Amino acid sequence: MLRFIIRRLIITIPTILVVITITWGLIRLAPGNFYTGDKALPEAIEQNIREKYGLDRPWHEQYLRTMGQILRLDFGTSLRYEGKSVNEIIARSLPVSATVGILAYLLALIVGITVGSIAALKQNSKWDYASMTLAMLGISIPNFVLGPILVLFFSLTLYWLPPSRWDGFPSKSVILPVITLSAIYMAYIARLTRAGMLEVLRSDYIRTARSKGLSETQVVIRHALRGGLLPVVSYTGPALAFLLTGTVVVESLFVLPGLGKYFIQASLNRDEPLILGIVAFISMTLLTMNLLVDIAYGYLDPRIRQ
Amino acid sequence: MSTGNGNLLEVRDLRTYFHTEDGTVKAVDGVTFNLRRGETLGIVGESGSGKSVTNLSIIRLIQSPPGQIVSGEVVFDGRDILRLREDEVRRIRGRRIAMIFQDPMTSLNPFMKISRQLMEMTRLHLGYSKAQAYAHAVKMLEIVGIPDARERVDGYPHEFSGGMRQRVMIAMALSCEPELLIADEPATALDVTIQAQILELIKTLKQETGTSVILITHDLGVVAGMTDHLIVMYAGKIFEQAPTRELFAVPGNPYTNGLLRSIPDPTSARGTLYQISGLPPDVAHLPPGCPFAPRCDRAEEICSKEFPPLVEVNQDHHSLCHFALEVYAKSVAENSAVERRARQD
Amino acid sequence: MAQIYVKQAIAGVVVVALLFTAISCHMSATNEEFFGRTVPPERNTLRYVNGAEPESLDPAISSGQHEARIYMSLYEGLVEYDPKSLDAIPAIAERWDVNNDSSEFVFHLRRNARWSNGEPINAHDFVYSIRRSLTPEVESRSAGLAYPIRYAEAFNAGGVFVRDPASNQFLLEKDFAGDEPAAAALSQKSLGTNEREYEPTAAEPTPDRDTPFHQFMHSPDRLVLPGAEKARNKLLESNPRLQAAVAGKELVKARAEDVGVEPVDDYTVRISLSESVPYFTELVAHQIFRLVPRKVIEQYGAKWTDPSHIISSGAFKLKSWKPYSEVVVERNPMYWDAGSVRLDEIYFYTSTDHPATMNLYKVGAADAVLNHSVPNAWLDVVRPKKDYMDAAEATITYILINITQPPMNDLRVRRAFNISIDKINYSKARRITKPLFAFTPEAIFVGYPQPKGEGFDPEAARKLLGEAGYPVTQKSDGTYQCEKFPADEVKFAFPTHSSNRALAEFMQAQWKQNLGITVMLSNMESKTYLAARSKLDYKGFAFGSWGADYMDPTTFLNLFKTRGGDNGSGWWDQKYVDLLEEANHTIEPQKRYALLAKAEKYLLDAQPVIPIETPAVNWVKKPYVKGLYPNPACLFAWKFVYIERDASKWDYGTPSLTD
Amino acid sequence: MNDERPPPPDEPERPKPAFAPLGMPPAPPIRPRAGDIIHTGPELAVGEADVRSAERAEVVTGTSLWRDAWRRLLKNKLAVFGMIMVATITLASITGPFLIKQFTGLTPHYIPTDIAALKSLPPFTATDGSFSWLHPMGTDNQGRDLLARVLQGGQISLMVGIIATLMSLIIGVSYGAVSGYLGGRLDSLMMRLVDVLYSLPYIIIVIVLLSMFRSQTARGQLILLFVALGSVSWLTMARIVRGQILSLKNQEFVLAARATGVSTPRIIFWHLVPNTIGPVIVYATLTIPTIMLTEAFLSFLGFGVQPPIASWGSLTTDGIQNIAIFPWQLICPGVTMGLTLFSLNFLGDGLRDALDPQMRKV
Repeated sequence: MLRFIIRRLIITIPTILVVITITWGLIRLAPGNFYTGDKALPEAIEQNIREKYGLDRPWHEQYLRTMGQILRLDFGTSLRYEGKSVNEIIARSLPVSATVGILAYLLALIVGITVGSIAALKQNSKWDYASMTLAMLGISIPNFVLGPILVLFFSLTLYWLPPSRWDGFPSKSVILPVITLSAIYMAYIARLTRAGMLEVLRSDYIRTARSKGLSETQVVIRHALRGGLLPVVSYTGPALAFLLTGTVVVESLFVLPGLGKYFIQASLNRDEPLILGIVAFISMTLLTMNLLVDIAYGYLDPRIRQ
Repeated sequence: MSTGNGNLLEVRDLRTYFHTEDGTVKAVDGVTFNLRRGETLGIVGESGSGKSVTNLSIIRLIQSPPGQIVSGEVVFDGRDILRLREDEVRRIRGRRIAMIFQDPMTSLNPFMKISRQLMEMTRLHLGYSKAQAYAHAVKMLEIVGIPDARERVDGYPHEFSGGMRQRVMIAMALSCEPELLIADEPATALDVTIQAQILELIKTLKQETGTSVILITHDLGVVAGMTDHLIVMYAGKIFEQAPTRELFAVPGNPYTNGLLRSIPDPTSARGTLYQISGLPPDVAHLPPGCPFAPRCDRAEEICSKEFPPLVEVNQDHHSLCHFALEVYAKSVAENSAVERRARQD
Repeated sequence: MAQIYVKQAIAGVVVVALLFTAISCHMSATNEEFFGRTVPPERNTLRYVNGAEPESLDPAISSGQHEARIYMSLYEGLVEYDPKSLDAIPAIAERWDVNNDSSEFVFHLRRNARWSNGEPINAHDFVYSIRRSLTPEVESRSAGLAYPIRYAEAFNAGGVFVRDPASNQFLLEKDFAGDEPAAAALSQKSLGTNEREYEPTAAEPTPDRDTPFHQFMHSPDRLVLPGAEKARNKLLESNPRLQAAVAGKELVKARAEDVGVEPVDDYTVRISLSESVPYFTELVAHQIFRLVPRKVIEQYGAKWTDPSHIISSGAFKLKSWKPYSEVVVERNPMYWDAGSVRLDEIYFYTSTDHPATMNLYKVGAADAVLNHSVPNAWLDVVRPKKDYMDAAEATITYILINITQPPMNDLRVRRAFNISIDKINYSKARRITKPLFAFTPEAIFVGYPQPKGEGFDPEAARKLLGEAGYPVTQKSDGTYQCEKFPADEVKFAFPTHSSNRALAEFMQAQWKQNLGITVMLSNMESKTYLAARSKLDYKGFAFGSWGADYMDPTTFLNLFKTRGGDNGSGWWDQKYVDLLEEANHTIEPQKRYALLAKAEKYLLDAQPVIPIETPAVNWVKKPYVKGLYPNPACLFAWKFVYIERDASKWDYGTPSLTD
Repeated sequence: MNDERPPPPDEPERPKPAFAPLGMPPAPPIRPRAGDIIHTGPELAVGEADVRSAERAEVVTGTSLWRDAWRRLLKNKLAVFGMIMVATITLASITGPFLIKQFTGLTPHYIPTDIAALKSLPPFTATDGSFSWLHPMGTDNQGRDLLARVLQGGQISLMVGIIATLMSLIIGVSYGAVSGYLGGRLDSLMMRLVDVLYSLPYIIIVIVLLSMFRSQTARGQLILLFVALGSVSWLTMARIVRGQILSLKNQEFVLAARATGVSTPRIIFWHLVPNTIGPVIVYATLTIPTIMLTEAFLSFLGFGVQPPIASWGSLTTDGIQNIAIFPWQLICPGVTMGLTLFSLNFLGDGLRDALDPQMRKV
């Protein structure tokens, strides 16, 4: 296990560097610059800016300097947001994304596992069909269609919930984003749980458990759930990393000051340190999550624990 | 609670059907047999003949839907299991009727330590404390011949070999000293040498505990030395039923005949092996006549038109065939010829 | 089995469809007086949707309107914008004197003005603030607006003076100027001539108090050379006379102390300009002239705007700033006019998404929203409501033409493309804009004799194209075609935005219909677009839009005063520049306007642009919000704003700008 | 008894972290069944054995595998429902704009010349507010017929989905087949590369790419999209194909081909690849909706197709802008897109069950 973790970590670092290099290259190749505003700058001012940020240096010098900084986990200062360090911006916007993301995933886990398990236990019942149709709808309807429909209904028509903005957690403003973000995960988890549980429920060892005289509840909780939820666990890594970082749609729909929002803005603004910082952060989160999930998976499944 | 006639289990006209999209599969269709206390009953048949379903029906482990026990009685120690409440059946499962399954690789929960799986039985049925159950688990592993039981009891199933796992299964099944042990092809998935060890173990334990056993197999060779009675199943029906010795000696059914002839005989000079021609039938769409008719050497016109009767060819010996008596007579004749020859030698 | 599943699926679809129909019916059935809920907030707070995320809270840095609004709450300047007309009204300067050709201004400060930490505000604070805005390291985006101040450009751009070490004299601009030296402004003429500079007033009989710095200001312009060696050498190489003069001389960097801002005494600030700028008081209300606290800036550097450090000079002080969410300001009790401030807090919400903004407004979670929040398509629904605000805007929308490349280097072709657009019909479709035939917005500059370009005349357009060598023929089905026209050489570039796209598509359809020419549209990401446009890296047409920086036609006409920057067309004409210069040296306002109009007409005749429309201010505010007026630039002095709880005093309709 | 050494622990097929092409949450893993671990339950003990035995005769005859899959597919009512819906929507998207033009003269880009009609009309409503059949889905902000636009958007969305899927198919199949067949060092190198690529946050890179290199023409943007979407969604395909090839490459027909001197590329692409077609079709069918969804997501962020080209994603995004007062602008394209994806997913599920019983239903 330890060797496995170390091997994974060894792969992780070059991967992040590759991502950053690709991103850095894209920024350099792209036309336009971060200081290009609505009104053109006098040449002298532009020259000042270029000198200040070292944009007049040869490209390899710039690259090495940037990489050196990133390796020291110092992502520098945003070009667009005067005086704000990238670390500061991430530290400030991450909690919003993380709150929405984690709440959404928890909700998805609770609802998804419950619904999926019930569907599996009552396979081919009306319950099963109804919940699986809903799950398929959840997968097929993009969240940026679902979100506005919820807004239309619950805020613009009924005036119950705010249609956008972030008032912190807990507040009413959390409800719609979380549901919107959670829907598709709910659907996936319900389907995964159902499939996993069905497979396990059909397996020989469940038959063994039944033949021991265990009640159906004991069979499910003691014997079936662990194996049945393994697919959900392996799904958690990529899903959670995506949730933490890529709540872009929801942040944009509900005007939340999250990381995804900053990222899109930074890309449009050509805010190089911010783009690179967020990219590096997201890559690390993604890879860490996957590693954690693999470790958890190993913990849950003794067969691959060595 | 004995019924007085010495029968631990009486199965009467058991019918278990599966409703699939292809139609109704009559997996078990009118099975009747008795099992005396202390006796070993063998059930033989090709895969899909309904032998496993029969036994799962006995302890009501048929998943419904799609399966359904349509009719019949399973009188266990005087009570009809099919008419008990679910929780009453659960008190019988594991405690009084235990099962061993075909594939030891998959029948143990891969996520649970062996100890927990063993302890579950005694804690549930006998109300053992954790310590008691643990000690009992170790003891059971020792009984079934697991070396270093004390250490290995805390292992996971994947750390055991196939044969060892089957031993664990047996230990688990016998934990509560059940009155009936149903062994569903306990050795099929194992290497030949290990097969023999497992069967030997079951035999020994049976003798020690006096448990009744139902041994399911598709391999006639396996059951020869172990069982008192044999049932041959085909397409969900009992084709022949007889004391083991008699069935081997004088089969009263062409199907049994075929099965017996397909046992490889190392002493035989001929190298070729006998095979029953054709394939097992599609149980969902059975023809009106004898289900074996298309593959039967002895089939005549009537066989594909009328369902054959169950004929009692001898005491305790029944055969499902239009020509049961003729086949039986022929077997008797052949058998006596063989015996004569043996005597002459 | 699966049958049930299918039924379930169909049932689901039907239910969803019915639900939507129900909502649609509900929506179209509502017909309220106002757009959405009108429940005043419990406290005296204003929740204002302010647009984009402020780039910085440092008024010297950012140039956006949304930032200006926040600065107006936090930082006070010498003067403030009038909430209705945007004219300059007294702020920390209680009055001011202007010399006779508007090239020197003396501001007299009130003595009770204080910072939010209680320290008094004096003239040195202003001098510091203005010098700081011009410091190159600050990178002010709008430093250009202060360039009329003497040596501001030299200092900001890092220019150098040339000093003769022998005589200790500086080389002068006039000795090296072109053939036609422009008339010097009064502020440059040496003192003591007979010309009277100021009209004495009762309050200030002698505004023109003399100081050594004043003497320096009133000396002729020094020669300024680029600070960067490369650029300087290039310039010198092109001008041998200059090169000879500079050789062996000492180069002296322009300093902050050289900029024409002077603390005459603790409560008097004098600003000397290098030319006549009649609208300078309006310009001084701009954010880069507003007061910033020297103490915290020097202590904390770039972090001085953190809520824990900042000291402000305005009616409000910073409470919190949650990026991409909100800036909250609260009442500043130290403000000199704190008694008349009626709001306790203002929430400036960040939102660039207009529909989201409107949704927020509809449910009552915002009290007022920024300009252009009402999407065009919603106007039919929102405009009849009584909380809709509507007024002409000091902005123009136009199409730039790259006149450096054929076929657009031909004036006839440019004219043809201009007059083949039915601007009146376009404005009708846009519902609230006014068609534009000039390069200054309609109905903004009172008394300005705005010239008019040519109107819609497709017949003449076709004739013009024919004269240019691209005959337009009519096909049998009545449509036109212009086979010879090199349509590949012409595209219409515009930055991504739905309203720009609508404009581009309309123009495309007009040219196709009236000239038979299909102009391909090229939709560009806005940064790429701006970069391409300023480098003339586009073919044919490019979208343009300009908002007034101050209330004078020159804010528009100056776009073509230089070749680079926001010119974007490649058109530059010395005669046009001379006309503008002449106008700026004209003191009499009507005469000046006439000269500007002449310049504008000259520009329109050259046709480097196709004017399209004057947009309208359009936004909504709840009827209980008082003191917000639909002024042409949507800048509000927040101290005049309050929440009215008495429904009978609410605004039912747009409050008048002239009352 | 001591001869019973524990066998090597079972290597259950580790579910790989699912690959999320772009923007969309990653689809759950599709993993091949580990043959010896899970058995069908008691209720199938009989049925399955019988079905197998019944099939055995047919399988021998080869092509009947397809006939058989088709038969199984037709039995799956939901898959049939999906198939009919997909066919209907595809047909409508292709012929619809043409038919509408024939009957009403409206095109997806037709902006009315009448100023009064330059507004968003609700479904079945004429300019004066009365009932009308002219615009069954209403009109958009500029008075363009929404039905025509939705159908034309369907063309684009389906095209993006199909072309990008084809791209991922070509790359993925070639890569997987070559890697699987050649094996050895090259294989582990190629698969290590796939592993590294898997862990890249694609969505991020694609956003950076598309935000900075927005094409100036709509067609250029479309091509950029194909490339971006296709080139990031081939990884799973490569893995699936490699797995298939690994299990096939030692079979007799390959040995026979090798023995007769058939060249390696020919063995890979003529003998092996055709045999992987089942799982490939299944995965491709499920990739189409994922890519369509991703395109819609990119359109939502403003990085998708550019006007005048419209896709369901861009129409929906336009609709979101007006949800408060013109809800039909979101609901019509949104529901059409949802229905299509819904049907495609069902069809994909059905195909998987029919063609590749080895892959479990997720």
